[in-house]
Parts: sequence; C-alpha cells; structure tokens
Amino acid sequence: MIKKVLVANRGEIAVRIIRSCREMDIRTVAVYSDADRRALHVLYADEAFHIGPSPSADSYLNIDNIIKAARLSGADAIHPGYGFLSENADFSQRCKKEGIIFIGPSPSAISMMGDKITARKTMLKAGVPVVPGTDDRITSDEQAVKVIKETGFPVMIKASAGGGGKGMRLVSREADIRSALRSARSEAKTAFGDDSVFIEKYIESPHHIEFQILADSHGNIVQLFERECSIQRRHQKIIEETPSPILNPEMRKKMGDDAITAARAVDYEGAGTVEFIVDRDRNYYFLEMNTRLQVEHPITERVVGVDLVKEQINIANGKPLRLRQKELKQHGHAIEFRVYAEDPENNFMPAPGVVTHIDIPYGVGVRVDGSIYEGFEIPLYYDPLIAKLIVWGKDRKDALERSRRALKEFKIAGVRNNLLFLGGILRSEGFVKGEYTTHYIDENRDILMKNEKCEDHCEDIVIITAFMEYLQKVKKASPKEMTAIKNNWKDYSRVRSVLKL
Amino acid sequence: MIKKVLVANRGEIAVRIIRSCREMDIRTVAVYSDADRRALHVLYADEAFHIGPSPSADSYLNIDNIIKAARLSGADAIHPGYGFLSENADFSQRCKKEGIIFIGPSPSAISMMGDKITARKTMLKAGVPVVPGTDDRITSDEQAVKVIKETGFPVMIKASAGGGGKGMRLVSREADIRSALRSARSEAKTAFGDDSVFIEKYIESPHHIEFQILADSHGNIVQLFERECSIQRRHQKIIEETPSPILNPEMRKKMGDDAITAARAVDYEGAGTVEFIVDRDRNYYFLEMNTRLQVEHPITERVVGVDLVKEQINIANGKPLRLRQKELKQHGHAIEFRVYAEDPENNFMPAPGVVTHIDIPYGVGVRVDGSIYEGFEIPLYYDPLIAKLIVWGKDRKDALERSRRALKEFKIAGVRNNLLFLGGILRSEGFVKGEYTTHYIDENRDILMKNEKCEDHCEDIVIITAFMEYLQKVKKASPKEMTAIKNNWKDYSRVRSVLKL
Amino acid sequence: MSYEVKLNDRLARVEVINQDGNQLLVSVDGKEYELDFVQIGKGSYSILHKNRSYNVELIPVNGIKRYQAHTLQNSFDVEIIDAESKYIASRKREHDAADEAVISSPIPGRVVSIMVSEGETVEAGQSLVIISAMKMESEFRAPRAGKVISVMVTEGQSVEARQELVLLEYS
Amino acid sequence: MSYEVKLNDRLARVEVINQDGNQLLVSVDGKEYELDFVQIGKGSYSILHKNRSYNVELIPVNGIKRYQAHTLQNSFDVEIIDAESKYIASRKREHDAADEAVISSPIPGRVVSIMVSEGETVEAGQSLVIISAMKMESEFRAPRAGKVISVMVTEGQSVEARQELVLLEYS
Repeated sequence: MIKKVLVANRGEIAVRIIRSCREMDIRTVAVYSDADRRALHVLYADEAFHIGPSPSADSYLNIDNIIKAARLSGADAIHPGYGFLSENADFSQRCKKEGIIFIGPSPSAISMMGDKITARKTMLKAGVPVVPGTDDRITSDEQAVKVIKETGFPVMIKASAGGGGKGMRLVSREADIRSALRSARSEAKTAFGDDSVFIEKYIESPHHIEFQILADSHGNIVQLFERECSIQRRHQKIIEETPSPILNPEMRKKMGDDAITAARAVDYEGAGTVEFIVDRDRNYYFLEMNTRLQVEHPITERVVGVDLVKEQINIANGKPLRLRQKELKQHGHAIEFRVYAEDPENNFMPAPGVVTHIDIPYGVGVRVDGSIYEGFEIPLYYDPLIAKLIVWGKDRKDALERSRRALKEFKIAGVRNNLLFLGGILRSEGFVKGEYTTHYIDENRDILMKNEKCEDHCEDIVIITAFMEYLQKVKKASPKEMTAIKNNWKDYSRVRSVLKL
Repeated sequence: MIKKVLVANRGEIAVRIIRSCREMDIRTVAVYSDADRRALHVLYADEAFHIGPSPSADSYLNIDNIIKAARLSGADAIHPGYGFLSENADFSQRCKKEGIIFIGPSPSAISMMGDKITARKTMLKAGVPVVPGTDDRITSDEQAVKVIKETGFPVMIKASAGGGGKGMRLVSREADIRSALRSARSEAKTAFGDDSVFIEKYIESPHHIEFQILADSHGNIVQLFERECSIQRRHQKIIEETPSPILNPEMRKKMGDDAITAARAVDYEGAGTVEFIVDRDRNYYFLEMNTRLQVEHPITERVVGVDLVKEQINIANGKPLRLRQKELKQHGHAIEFRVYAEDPENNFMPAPGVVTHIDIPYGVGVRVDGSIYEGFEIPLYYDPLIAKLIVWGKDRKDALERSRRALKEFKIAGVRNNLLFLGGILRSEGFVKGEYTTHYIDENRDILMKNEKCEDHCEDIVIITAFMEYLQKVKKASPKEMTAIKNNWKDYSRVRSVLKL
Repeated sequence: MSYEVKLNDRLARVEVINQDGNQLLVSVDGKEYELDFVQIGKGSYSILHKNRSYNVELIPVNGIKRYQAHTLQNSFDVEIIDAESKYIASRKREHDAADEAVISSPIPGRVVSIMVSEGETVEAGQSLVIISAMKMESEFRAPRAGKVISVMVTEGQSVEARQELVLLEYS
Repeated sequence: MSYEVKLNDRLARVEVINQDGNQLLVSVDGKEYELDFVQIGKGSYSILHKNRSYNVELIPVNGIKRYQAHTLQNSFDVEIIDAESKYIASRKREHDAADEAVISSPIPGRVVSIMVSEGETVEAGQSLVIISAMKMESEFRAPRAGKVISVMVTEGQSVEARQELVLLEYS
C-alpha cells in the first residue's frame, strides 16, 4: 500500500491531490521551484523539496531532481497531476526503474496515446471512429501541400506530440499552407520538442465532448460519462459541464462504449479521458486520449459521486475497481468555471501579480479548488489558472441559477482575472440555451465582454464610498506616507521623460 | 409568484436563505437589531430594515416591527428560518391576515405540533407510536408526584410548549421531583411564556433520529429520509449524519411512512421534521415535529440532492412537489458539524467577541455555511452557532476521512470555539464505529477533550515562530505602541488592586 | 469642499454635506444622498440608502487615490481626482497627441520574437514583438501607422513589467 | 540573548544563534534547529525543517507577547516571557496564595440568579451566581470552601466582561 506520495506538480491540482492523500492518511511531499517557496502546495504538504530554478524546464520538468526528491523523502509513489510530466512516458518509465509507483498509466499506453498518429492508427484498428485525414507524419512542405489538397479545405495541421491546443493551425486556402505549417511546427518544437505534424479534415462548428474512464490492473474498465468542453478560447477550455446539453442516452452509451474500447486498445490502467469531436450532424470522432487527470475532473466527481484521485491511488495500489458500470449514474448537473489570472479587456494578456483580496463563494452546491491566498504573488512562469469554481444543481437550469449566484460572490483583487468574463458567458443566450460550439466565444466576443448593468444608485454609492475612504486616509496619512505621495510626482517626471525620449 | 422575501432571522440561516432566493431571482429583505448592523445577512441582502434593540424580544421576536418592515419593503413573503418566530402560530396567523405569504405551515399545524400534549394525542390517534406517559398537562406538584410514581422512574418532565431541550428535566428518584418540576417550569416560562409540563417515561440510551418531510398544498407528501442526531450536549445537537448508522432499510421505510402519517394528521404544508426517539431494542417513538427548517437540513440536501429552501418557496407558491417518493434515494453519506462560539475548556461557556482570523476548508465534498467574517464581532445576545461544516463522502468511512481533513483545515481565531472538541468526537472510537447514543458526550467527556498529539518537532517550531514574530514586532514598535505596552502595566496595577480589594 | 471622482469613464463631482456618526449626507453631481454608512473592515463598507443594502469593497491600487471597487454585482475602477491627478492627466493628453510612442509590455515575460527592424515602416495593427508569459504568447502591435525608430530588446531576453520594447514615430 | 517562551504549560528557553535571509539557526532548550523560515502573510509563516513543512499562524492576544498559534494539526497558547511578564506572574502567584478571591464572569451577560447571600458559608463547588449569555446559562461556583464577603451584583442586572460578581474569603 502506498504510504507517501510525492506530487510532481504545483498550483490547484497539487493542493487538490494532497487533500485526497490526507483523507486516505497518506503522507505527502511537495516539490517547488525558486518561484514557489510560498506557494500553497508547499505550505499544505507534509514535506517540501526544492527542485530547481523557476522556469519549468529546470524544475517541474526536471526528472532527475524530482526522482531525487522522491528518494530523499522515501516517497513510494509519484502523482504527476496534469500538464508538466503527466503524459511523459520517459518519466513513467523512470519511476518504474527506480521502484517508485507512477500514479498513472504504463509508459507504453502514454506513448501510444501521446503520439497522435499512433493513436489514430490504433483507434482505427480498434473500430473507434477517427476524423478523416493522414495516418502518417508529414515531413516536408511539399507533402503537406499535396495531402491538404487531397483532403480538401478546411484542414487542421496538428502536432503529432500535441495536446492543450499547442501546435495546431487551421488552413482554409492554399496560400496559407506554408506559413501555418511553419508556425505549427515551431510551436510544437517549443512545446513538445518534436516538430512532426499531421493533417486532419477540419470539423466545422464542432462540439468537444470527452469521456472519463477508470481502468484497474485487473482488466476492469468503467466510463464515468461525458464532459461537454466546447466553451473554449484559443483551444483552451474555460467552462465545462456535465451532462452535455446535446447528448441523448443512446449516443452517451455508444460514445461511452467507444471510450472503453479506446482505453482497452492500449491496455490502459488508471484514470484517463477519451476526447471526441462531434459535428453538426452528431457524428463523433476520436480526437485524442489524455492519459492523466483532467483540469475539469471535479464536475464528474460531483455528478457521479466519486473522488477520482482516490480511485487513481487505489488502482495504483493494485486494488480492483469497486465501481460497477451498471450502478453508475449521473445525478444532477455540474458546471466548472476556470478562473484565470488574465486580462479579458486587454486581449486576455496573462496577469501575474500579488493577490490583495479574495471573496470566495460558499453554501449549497458550491465547491472551490484553488491555489491562491491573500498576499500570494502569482508567478509569471506557469499556467495562469488560479482557481476553479464547481457548481452543482439538480438539473441544468438549477446549476445555471446557482452559478450566477456563486460567480457574483467570487471576487479576486490585485490581479486582473476573468471572473466578469465568465459571468458574461454564463448570462449569454447561447450558453443559457445550451446551444454552443467551440466557436461560441469567438462568435460572441462583444456580447460576452459586457459588464452587467449597475442596479439603482450603485455607481454613485461606489463613488461616495471611495471618496470617504480617501478622505479618511488623507486624514490619517503619516508624514512618511505623505513623502510616498510626493515621490509619485517624481516617478511621474521620470516616466514622462521616457515617454518623450 | 413570490418576488420579494423578508427573512425574519439572522446568522447563518438568514444568509443561507438569501442565497437560494438569489438563485431563484427573488429579491431579499434582511431585518436587524442594534447589535446586527454589521451582520453578514444585512450586508448580503438586497435591502435591510432596522427592527429594534439588541435583545431578541425587542427585535427578532417583535412581530409588529417585522410586519412593518415587510410592508415598507413590499415583501410578498416572509421566511422565518429556524428559532425565533419560526414556530409561532400567532406570527403565521398575522402574516395571513396581512396578506403576506408565510413560508411555512398553517397556524393550526404549528399550534397542534407546538403544544406537545396536543401533538401526543394527535399522533396516538393517527397510529404513530409515542413514548409512554401522560396525555394531559400537569398543573400541580401533587398531580406530578402521583403521575410520576405511576409511570415509574426514571421519567422526563417536559415543557408542553417545549423544544430545543428547554424546560426538560430528568427525574430518577422521588426526592428530586419537586425541584425538577420547579426548574423545568421556570425555564419553560422564560423560554416559551407557558409553564405547563407533562411527563414521559425516560428512554435510556436512546438514539435521536429525525425524518425530513416535504408536503405541498395539493396533498402530496414525501419523506427525504433520516438524520441521526444523537451527538448532543445538554440536549443541543452538535454533529448530525445521514444515513443513520443504526437504521436498516425496513426500519427506515417504516419510520418514514410514520413521518408522513404524522404530517398528514395535521394537514401539514411545507418542510418539516418528525423527530423520533429510538431505544436500545430499536423501538421508536414520536418525540415531536419541528414545523420549520432544521439547522441540520444541509446533510439531507447533500445526500438526497435537493435545495430545501427552494422547495419551501415552491410549496409556498402553491406549486405541486416535483419530487416522487419512489425516485428519492440516499446517495453516499453526509455529516454536519456545528461550530459554536463557546469554550469547551471552560465548561462550554459562550464566547462572544471579535473574529480576528478564519481559515475555511475547501475542495471535494466540503460545504460551509456561516455568518462570520474577519473583523466581525459576535454579539452576546443570540445563539452561539457561527458556522456549519457539511462533509460528503461516498460512504460513511469516506465521509469520516474527509471530515478529519476538513476539520483540520478549519481555524477560527479571536473567539473561543469548539473546533478542536468536534475533532475529538470525530476521532473517538464510538463515533468512528457509529456506536453512540445521546449520552455519548457525557460518557466520554475526558477522551473528547484531548488535543491531538503534536507531530515531530511542531511544538518547538511554534515556539520559534512566535518568538521571531515577537522580535520583529519589538523592532518595529513605534513610540505610540511602546506607550500602549506601558499602559498594560497600569492596567495590571488596577486589576491587582481589585483582586486584593 | 468638493472633489472630482472618476468611475470607469464617468467623472463625477462629490461633496460631503454633513456627517453625524453613521449618518452621512453627501451629494454626487448635485444629487443628494442620505446614507447609513458603516465601515465593516479594511476597505470594506456597508451602506444603506433608503433601506437598499450596498456592500462595497475597495482595494487600493498604488497609493490612496485609485481603487478597484467591488459590489456584489459589479466591479469598477475608481480614482479620486486632486490637483496632482489633474496635472498628470493634462500631461497624458499632451503625450497622446505626440507623434512618438514607446510600446511596452505591461507584464514581465520573455521576448519570443521581434518582427520588425529599425527604420522599417509599419501599418496600424502590424505585429511588432511577441512576449511569452504564463505559457501564453502575447503580440504587441503598432497602434497607428509609422516608422520604427528603435527596437530596445533582443529575442530570448527577459523583460520586466513596463519595460520598453519598441519606439515608434507615427506618420 | 535568550528568552523564555511559554507554550500551553511548557516553559522553553529560546535563542537565535544566526539568521541569514530565510536561513535561521535557533535553539530551543538547547536543541538546535536549522530552518528555512519565511513569512507568507501577516502573522503567517512557512517553516521547512529537514524538508518537513510547517505552517504556523499567529493571532495576537492583547499586544505583542501573547498569541494563539495554529498549525494544520494543533492549536496552542503561546506567551513570550520578558521582565514585565515575570513581574506579573510573581504577583499572580501571590494572589493565588491569598485567602480572598473575586469571582468574575469572563463574558458579558445578564444575572439570572444569585444563590448566596453575604455572610453565608459555602462549600467548594457550590453555585454562587448564574449568568445568561447567548441563550446559555452559566453557573459560577466557589473554587474552595469559604464565606461570602460581598455580593456585587443584583438579579436581572447586565454585567460586562470581567465584572466582579462575588467576593469570597476562603476558610
């Protein structure tokens, strides 16, 4: 039995994993970079090991240092979370070699699903539908032009090693092929160290629907139903919900069965997600399999009533699944909102900085997973995801109403964030009706950016309050603070001269 | 349809009710006493009306002022919460007269259940088992002595208008009858303005198990299963859970049916709770019916998947119940911990004061309902309940493990509270095994009061940390603060002379 | 004494007429408000106006004159305009009207790519520099057509918040 | 310079040996600790000791010498003992040994009932006064046997925190 888990990750997912470990009475080891000494996962874990400088390549992606921390701490297992090393077959292999349990699938399952071309071929063989396109990696621009013309516009160029929307380019006309190819390759090289790509027919107005699966080491596989993930911006999910507004029981059953088939085809073990793309006519195609926990796993936890991290640990312990497919049901409706430190009004520019104040929503049907606290400085080196709001309701309408209440209670000050933008999506007609595709945000940007109307005299009240606070502070200001105020003048002079050069 | 609700209450329940109203797009009106201008329900509601001085008798129990606030605000309904006027038939009647919807049962249902003797008689007639005892109110000491001797020791003297453990006295020998009677009467008079009492056989080592029911105005009644409420101190519930560790499906069905029968016997409408006492041999008896929302309603909400406040409002709107008995199921296990501002180390003395710091638990399976915030001064006039922690797990074991994690994350500073005491109960053997009666706390007090052992060097680390903080503060101390420090000396001299008189 | 307060794009004139304990009489753009005004915490206020309950949280932004303000429903940027602010604003107007502009990154990050060279003429909206931060790449574009006077960073270089990237001369 | 620090009932001697940035060398009762010691907020600290992670929150209690301390697992009362504290402690010992005691209520409330009168002799544990606060009645009892010298409150009266209720003379 696993007694001590090293969490090879940071942020909300590291904290979330530690919580479940603590509930199972398993000791936890955090790892951290220079930038993360004050991060919540370091404060919350039983032990903490420094593993390198701030850039991820030197710390959270540094396999040697992480293995060293595991050995020093005596951890008998490593949980990789999502991102970073979670889908790195070499890391899984290395853990095996070191006699440390990797809480995730085997290196071969990771490799087969990690290489999108191998995955396509495996799925075709297993009888799972895939998007029309090439089954070979493209090595030359000439070959690419030829294949794309054969497939017919529009097409998607995708990184073979891809994931998370990186290294993807849409091409609609011949003139753009070469530049798209170049940029997809370059992004893939940077993100995955592998610049090979392949071509797929581009599915217009698609839905992105994924199925959660759990597979134990005894050959049992169950699917825990779908997550609708079509609310995306730049291929990054923002809001996810389950059940999907567009699935009926037959389609759910069929896709779920295919998800199990997909997992079985690679002898999968652990928690995984089979992603499908669904077109206008409700045809669905295998897109990829994420061989790890997903960011959006909590909505499945809420609706199905499982703790996926605990299931992962039980599977890693060699225990058989206690869940039976026929006993699994979806209870009510859950929606997740991803809170990012980014500025929607400034082209969603990432917004690192110090969190000065947080109001968190509570009460019936509300769960919050986060990694920030008042006074915490969000570092610039990592993903801008800082919190997740998960809301449950007995049906979709109820979940939407509760989400509106909870999002309004949620305030984060000091860093720009997308809470108001999330509120805009939540109020928008298409989302309320459940009629949206992956293009929804792009097609409705202007509507989504609108702030809610101010009730009654609230503007004037805010003006008065700020003014009273200012008067009070001026009265109280010590000589030292007055100097600080004066210094602003000096600063301004300096800035001005730069502006004027 | 109800458009604006006045919440005739304060504290966590007022905030909780406002949340559901907000989700239903219903405007909310708070009422507040002098002591509560800064209370969370005032800040959180859309509108707020002052209804009188701090003592409840002058404010939260002041029917005229509350009705006046309802009229001024244009509220079309009043939600009474629990406690205060929630089981006051006159108030329900008055609302009716004023044309305001009272979100609760009819005056007659409140009266019949509110008077314990009438309730006993009604239940007997309906075929619901009641505890052996008198069916008449006792008016003289002589009569009491006679009846008690007939019933046989031990017996319980209970206030006819009683509830919440007030006006109850256990009598085990003849010598104590008169003094017990006197104090029960005096407490009943103070609490309910009615000093009539009755006698019941005292059930030894009992369980206290209650059933949640919902009844609409169309004659539909469903029961939402039980809550085990045997963890009590001085007849006040502290921890509740559902399902009960001692019920089997047959007993659950039988008691649930009786709960529905009880409600039907008084033409009940709204949410209500039928309380049973269960003896050693699993015989159960009707104890009383609470004609309102219970403090512990969230564990039912979690396990059954309903929002009881929304159901109450729908019923008040005259809508038929959408819940069908045969579709209702218990999913997993939920436990509620009541956080009180009281000092377990000092005989559970109430502890009003200023909350200086709060750490609230988050993550999977955790809900918190509260009414405090950093800087809030808990007033001395009202109930010491300041927060509720509701934890869900897929089974009892899972819920216990999660509760341990969540309780450890929960910290409230500035006011003494029972969080460590709750942790003590949670870790205790009888509670873990689910083997406890209403005497559990009294019988295990010494064990429950023990703090958890300090891990590794944590004591020394705490000593060092406090010392470093002190050194830093001494260094930074301004002349003004040094004066404050000096003044402590003066204070001390003053106190000393008082001590010496 | 009256002040100007800026809320998002609105400029309002505020004057405290009378204050007696929690009771506050104040005017905004000539409209009078009688308020029950209570501070409930650092930067946190509860205001009752004709029994309507407002809860306002103010988070200071650099000093005491600028705030992010939150109500339950909305968020605002608020600024108290005093003599100093007015001076700065007038300078800013001068600057906006100028024929030169420094493009700078509001956030720290790493320069991924520089897409123009000194002396090059650029169109409005043309990409100048790409900065990477928090796994995201941000493009900085020319606000108006003009000419690149100076490129002040190199590819691969780390930049601080507000560091200058490119100097443009508008045409 | 070494100080005494009281944690619950334990008295420990603490000395800072060296401090270099986050690196702290300190001894407690002669045992040396090398710590990575970081303040993460007001009264909130993260301490790494041999890679064990401790998170300590300190909430001041009246001034700068007494704290409520929370770790994830435990809560403590901590007090820094300086010259002033020592003086107070010695006075308290004197007082505890005295033959008189004032019974006072630690909380504000209302006097529900007075169960003794002046001149009455009382046993140890005998009820003296009942105070009601937050819907709860609390009984105040005689710590030791003795005689009631003075009853300083009346039934129905409201009392402040720490107000004196009864003066006893121990026998």
